[in-house]
Amino acid sequence: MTTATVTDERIARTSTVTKLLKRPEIGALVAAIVIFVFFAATTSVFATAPGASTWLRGASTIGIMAVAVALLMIGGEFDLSAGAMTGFTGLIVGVLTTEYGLNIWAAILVSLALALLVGFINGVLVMKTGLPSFIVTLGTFFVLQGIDLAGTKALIGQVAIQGMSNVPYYDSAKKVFGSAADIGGGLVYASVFWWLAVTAIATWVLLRTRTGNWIFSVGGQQTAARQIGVPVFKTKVGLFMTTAGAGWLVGMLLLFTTSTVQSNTGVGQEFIYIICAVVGGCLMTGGYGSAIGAALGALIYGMVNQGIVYSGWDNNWLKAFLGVMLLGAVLLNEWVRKRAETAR
Amino acid sequence: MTTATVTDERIARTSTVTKLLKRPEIGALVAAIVIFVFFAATTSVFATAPGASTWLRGASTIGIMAVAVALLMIGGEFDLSAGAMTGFTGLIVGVLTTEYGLNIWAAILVSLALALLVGFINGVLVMKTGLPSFIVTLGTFFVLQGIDLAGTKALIGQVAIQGMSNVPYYDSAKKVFGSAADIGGGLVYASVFWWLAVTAIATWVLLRTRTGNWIFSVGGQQTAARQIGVPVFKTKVGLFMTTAGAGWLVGMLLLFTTSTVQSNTGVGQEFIYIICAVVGGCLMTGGYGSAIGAALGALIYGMVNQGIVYSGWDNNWLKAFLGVMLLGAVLLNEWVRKRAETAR
Amino acid sequence: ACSGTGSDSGTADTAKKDYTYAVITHGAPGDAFWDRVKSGAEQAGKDYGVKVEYSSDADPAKQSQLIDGAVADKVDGIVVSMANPDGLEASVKKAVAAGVPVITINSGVDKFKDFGAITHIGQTETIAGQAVGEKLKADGSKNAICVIQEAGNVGLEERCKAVAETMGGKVENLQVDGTDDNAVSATITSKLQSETGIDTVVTLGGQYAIDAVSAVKDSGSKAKVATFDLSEDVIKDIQAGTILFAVDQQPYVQGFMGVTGLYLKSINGNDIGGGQPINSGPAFITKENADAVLKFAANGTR
Amino acid sequence: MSDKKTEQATNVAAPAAAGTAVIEVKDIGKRYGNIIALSDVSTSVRAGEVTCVLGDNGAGKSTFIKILAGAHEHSDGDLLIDGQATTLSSPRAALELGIATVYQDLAVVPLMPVWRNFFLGSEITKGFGPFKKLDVDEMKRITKDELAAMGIDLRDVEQPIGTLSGGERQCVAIARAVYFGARVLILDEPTAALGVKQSGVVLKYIAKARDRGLGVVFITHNPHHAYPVGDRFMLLRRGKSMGDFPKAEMTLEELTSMMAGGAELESLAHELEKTMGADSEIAQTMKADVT
Amino acid sequence: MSDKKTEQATNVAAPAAAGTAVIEVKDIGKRYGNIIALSDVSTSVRAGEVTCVLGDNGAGKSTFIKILAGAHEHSDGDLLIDGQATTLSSPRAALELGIATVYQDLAVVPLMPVWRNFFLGSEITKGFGPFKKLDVDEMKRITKDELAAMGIDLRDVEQPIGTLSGGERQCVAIARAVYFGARVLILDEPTAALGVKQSGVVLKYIAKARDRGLGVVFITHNPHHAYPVGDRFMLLRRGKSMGDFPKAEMTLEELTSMMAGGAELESLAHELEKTMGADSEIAQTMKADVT
Ligand SMILES: Nc1ncnc2c1ncn2[C@@H]1O[C@H](COP(=O)(O)OP(=O)(O)OP(=O)(O)O)[C@@H](O)[C@H]1O
Ligand SMILES: Nc1ncnc2c1ncn2[C@@H]1O[C@H](COP(=O)(O)OP(=O)(O)OP(=O)(O)O)[C@@H](O)[C@H]1O
Ligand SMILES: [Mg+2]
Ligand SMILES: [Mg+2]
Repeated sequence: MTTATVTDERIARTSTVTKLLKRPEIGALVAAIVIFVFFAATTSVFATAPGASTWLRGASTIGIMAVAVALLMIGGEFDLSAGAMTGFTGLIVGVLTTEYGLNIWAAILVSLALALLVGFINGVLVMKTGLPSFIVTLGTFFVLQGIDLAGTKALIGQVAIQGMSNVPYYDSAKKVFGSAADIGGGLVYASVFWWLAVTAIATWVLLRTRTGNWIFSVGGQQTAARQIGVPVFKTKVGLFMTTAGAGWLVGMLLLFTTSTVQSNTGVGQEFIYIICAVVGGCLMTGGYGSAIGAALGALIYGMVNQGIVYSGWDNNWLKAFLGVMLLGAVLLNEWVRKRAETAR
Repeated sequence: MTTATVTDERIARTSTVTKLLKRPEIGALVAAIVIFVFFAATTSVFATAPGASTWLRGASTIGIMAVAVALLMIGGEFDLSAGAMTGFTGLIVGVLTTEYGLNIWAAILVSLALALLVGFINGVLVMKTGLPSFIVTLGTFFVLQGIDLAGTKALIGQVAIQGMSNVPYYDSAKKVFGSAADIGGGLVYASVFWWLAVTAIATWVLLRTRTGNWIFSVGGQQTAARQIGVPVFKTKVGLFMTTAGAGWLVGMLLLFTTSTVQSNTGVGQEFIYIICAVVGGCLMTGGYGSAIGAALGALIYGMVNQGIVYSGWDNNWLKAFLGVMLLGAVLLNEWVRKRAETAR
Repeated sequence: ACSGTGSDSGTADTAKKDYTYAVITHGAPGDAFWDRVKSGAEQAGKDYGVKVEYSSDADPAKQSQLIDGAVADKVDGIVVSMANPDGLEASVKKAVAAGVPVITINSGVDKFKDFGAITHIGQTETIAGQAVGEKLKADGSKNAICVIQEAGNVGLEERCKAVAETMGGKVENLQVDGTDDNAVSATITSKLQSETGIDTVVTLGGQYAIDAVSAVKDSGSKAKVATFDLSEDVIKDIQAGTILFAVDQQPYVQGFMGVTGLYLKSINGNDIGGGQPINSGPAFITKENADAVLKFAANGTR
Repeated sequence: MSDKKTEQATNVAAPAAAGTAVIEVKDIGKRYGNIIALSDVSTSVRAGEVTCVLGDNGAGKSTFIKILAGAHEHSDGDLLIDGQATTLSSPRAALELGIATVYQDLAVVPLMPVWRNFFLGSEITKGFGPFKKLDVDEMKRITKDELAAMGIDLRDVEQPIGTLSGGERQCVAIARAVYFGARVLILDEPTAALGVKQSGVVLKYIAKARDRGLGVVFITHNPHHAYPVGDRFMLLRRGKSMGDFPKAEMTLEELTSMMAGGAELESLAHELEKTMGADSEIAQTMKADVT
Repeated sequence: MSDKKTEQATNVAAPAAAGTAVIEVKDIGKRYGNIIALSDVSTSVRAGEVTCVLGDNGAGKSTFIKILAGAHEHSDGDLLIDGQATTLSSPRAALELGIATVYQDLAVVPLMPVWRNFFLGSEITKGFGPFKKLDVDEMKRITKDELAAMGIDLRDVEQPIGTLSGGERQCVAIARAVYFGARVLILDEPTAALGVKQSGVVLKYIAKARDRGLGVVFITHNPHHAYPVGDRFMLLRRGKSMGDFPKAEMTLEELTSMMAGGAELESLAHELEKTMGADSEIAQTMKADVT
């Protein structure tokens, strides 16, 4: 940095190592490490390759959505239709291929186009009506949920896609979205790589591109951003489309990993995405957060969820453990971040 | 008003009638009327006394919580444990009376005390840690959910309270919380009266007391409120306790109307409360909203939910209809409010 | 226990009246089991030329509101599933008192008589669960997990409890997030990895059996999979031997027979079952009889 | 001010005798994380005196008064009120000691009506016990009157304060502090957004408060505002105190040059002269200010 | 300003010849709901001239410049840019026409670092196509330099702008507008929170911009700031224009009394004299201002 002002008497002290601690992710990172160490120490499987494979798989799809939702939240909006979107896109591909015999790749593209369209509608509705996105996307959520159930039922007479694996070229799509690589004795699913890629791209966009700058500004202070010349409409609509696109990606990952998708897939997940983003340091009020943080939030969520199973604790208490651990993780996160700020 | 400035040349025009239109509830009121008229015209039962009895009952418990949640949201916070709280309090009374034979009124008081304690903990945690309430109360939510399931199973070996109606003095409590009065051929449940009372009190507190002033200010701009001498801590903790108290009230209403409560009662409802508050004009960001609006939001939700059933539309599309109608109601709400503002 | 006094008027103008029946269950929308109940009821409605209105809510308070609403709507009969009888008692009794014939399905066999319903069709979760437990016991299962896809759901809890009662050995419940198949699969994998002694996975919905099969494969466990309820993929897995068996509660029958019972009551004053419950199942689908069922499962009716 | 005034302030100690120190600070300092905004500042606020705090942008003036107002706790040093070492835990605590503040960022709640903002935290109520309710008409009247006295003629005190103009908002904040200030009045750049007329009224208010025996802390960048009303001048530079001067030792010219950083301003005027011609009016004005 | 400057502004038309009207407004008006904030205002902004907009608090000055800046659409009248009737649909449209604005409420995003705020909406990038990325070092350097030129020595341009002092924040907004303003520069009370030194720098900037052929709109309450740089003075009162005066027809004294509402201020000075004694310094200062 050319602008370092190391010799300013008004700054207490500074060091390159402690500078790292300024990043908003640091707290979530420490929390993730603590949780990893905890489960690694108390259970035998957690830290093995097959064990890690499992919790990584669980975290990956949630993580992709959490990152997209984090971008949207930094931009000051919510998308409650994000969960239902994962089911919606999967169902479209399933119905088009198993029932209508459409080429699988064509179906995948149709599904992407529809997802982006829904995202576009969300964005335009929010911007044009001035209604809170919480309520607009809630509407879309309900509509998607209705279509998922009634549409699927009407078209294929079932509430879940069946016989997906017999569709021609299924294997080629599965290679991209549903395969798993054996690394050190544990299966690493394609979704994990997608997760890493999405997180890396989102981080780069947020911190190193104009778009990223605009996202922070529209979430932080929309009027100010508009006054200073940021294209608020474009930025926000783009964010809604990104979230919808991520929903499509996760829909594909789910479909081709499990070879099926049901009409209620993803319903209720939208809040888990928000939770992961907040655990990772995003503000509910917008303008602050990080993509890596959201990914770590999903990792924490995934590890805790599976870790509790590994621990063999009474399963009825699952939710209580989950609550205590999440709260603990966030408290630790906050504590670390505050310490980091004063100590940098 | 002593301060009316009717002759100011800088004000376009003003009238006492149009002044009414300024109230934030006006939009929700118009939307509620439109929805009522719609279902009254298209179905035969909706506007009859027995029909109205049903949707009023459905709206009442949601409405009580929506009003409390609206206060909290105006104060700038969320409570995701509000839904689980209704189950929690009901289960406590159920377990204490059916399993341990405690006097029913004593059990009701114990349950109230525990609810307020949880609310207090929520509030203190939020204020002391500086964590977003979304995440803190999410933790409480999970913990309550775990206790509801595991605790109930461990104590009574079931996931639902049975045999409540055989408990001594059950009838005296039922009179307060679960009875119904026959008005014009339709049963009006106690919960409806409670709902009206809660809405009236909340409106009065918001608009005509110091506490109300403080609630608006802590939600609108917490730093400014603190700087100007508002007791922020007390106000916010009080709000969390109010929400918990409302959760207890609804828990009692549910328990004594249906004579049972399940371990998953209320789970997932927390978002419906928020939705009703937002439909009624509360801002997600705090500092703006109204109790009557939230009550109307709950009324809209209740009417739509039951009206769709009366209309005999395919149940699979229920959610889609719900989404479209909610969105329509909110759009109408917004449109009316904007018109009212320019025309006043 | 016949409460059919109010039905006389029904029989009187059989010829012209368009009957309307409400089917009110505690199933979650999109749940495969309840979807088949709905299909059965609607098919019966179509066959008899009567109107069937299906609605559902898992919350007993809301379910009782739906019953009240149906009574206010002056339907000619109500089919109701009573997972939590206490919660519905007042509403069902009110319906009966208003002269609306009621038939209970699926659950509530202990209470239907008290509440004044004509009959009960189906079998409790308990009967199905016990049957599964017995069959697993016969198959040598000693250590099973029972996968619950919706926390606190009364019916699911009962199924697992009943399995445990008759199977002997160890049966542990496992809560999963039913709206995320990826997570379901991952959670079952975790469980199998950490407790290698598990020899059986019982799932409570056809969908989750598929997830369990892939989890068994991923974890390298030797556990067998048994499931409640059917789907096309489940039957194919049974044929392939990756699923041991499925217990079919024949939900379609519950819906179809429920409406049939009301219809008979309306046109002919019949109280089918004569006050005794009628069992709709269970039927076991194994490798032996899978082929015969495949066609129906593909239709979404089994 | 209105008669209600005294009613409102009954729970607050009366102003002390002129000249006694109400607030004393000793070697006070404040850090925000690793940023040292203020260090080793000592001064006192006396009853019946106006203490002007001067200094460049970012010198730490607002930080200093936030400590006095209870909005921030100090990190180092001592804060003495009426001779007793205290840590003001909240602005409410300060208010209860009769210390009222106008913050530079005004501390208003944009979505709330003007009159609610005016009385926020000190609402007037009528009735008893649970039926105690806001005396809305009275509060509206007072708000309207107090603002009119400052030359602000509001259309409607029900307007959300966020829709007022910058100067109108500032006037609300000032009127509020003046109305509720019982012993000490702290004003952080109160005249920044004000017109000539309104500024004059504020200066008048300050003088009046001083004459009533209040201690006043006044921050401004305008020497023409500071000099007439100030009794003592404290200069901050880069978070450090450069000293505390009584008015007797000071002329307006000295004050101006002190505020502008003396030599620096002279060189600026010089530079302007070079770039824009010696007789350019800007250079002239600035030179007039300096010398 | 820096060399990068021209690079940034290439898509923007060059300043017009001095004296040509860049912006003209005719009978323009603005309502917020039923509130009429501005009505029937006509004036023009000419290249190479500084138009000062004067007026009391709440007179409608900010509303007026928000229309020029594209932040609000006008409700009545016409807005002509380069002779063509236009409705500026967004501030971005105005920026693209070379109109840069310093808003009274500064238009900054508090949680974002200083340098990101500085370049928001006009970021410098390097690289091509999808790999185009922000030139962070360059932007930090420019930010630091431009602020240093205004006499603001920031510790760290990574600091969130919300943690800067009021004056520091204002300087960022001004430096930004000056850096990006190509044809018209609009400044709404830019010197309000500034120290004497920083105010001088801003006045110097205004004069420089004028000399480079930019049209400048300058709002201030300080006649000592307005008079030296202004070429024309437009007076607003209660939302109406009281006329548009060239500097030639005006003395500093006339300007001052006009800004203060003339007669009203005199009566205030008079009142002060009565209440505080004729030789009270405040009264003296005010009288000096008036006469
Ligand atoms: N919350 C904060 N976090 C970090 N630094 C801060 C914070 N608040 C203020 N500062 C820094 O402390 C220094 C002093 O700020 P302060 O607001 O006290 O200045 P000031 O003298 O009031 O300036 P002005 O005249 O511009 O209002 C500034 O450099 C500012 O950047
Ligand atoms: N969004 C709004 N809604 C309603 N009224 C408004 C709004 N914005 C401004 N006003 C009103 O319009 C009038 C003019 O405001 P404006 O901000 O233009 O004044 P100004 O001349 O800039 O004053 P100042 O010198 O105090 O900044 C004020 O009386 C204000 O109350
Ligand atoms: Mg300051
Ligand atoms: Mg202004």
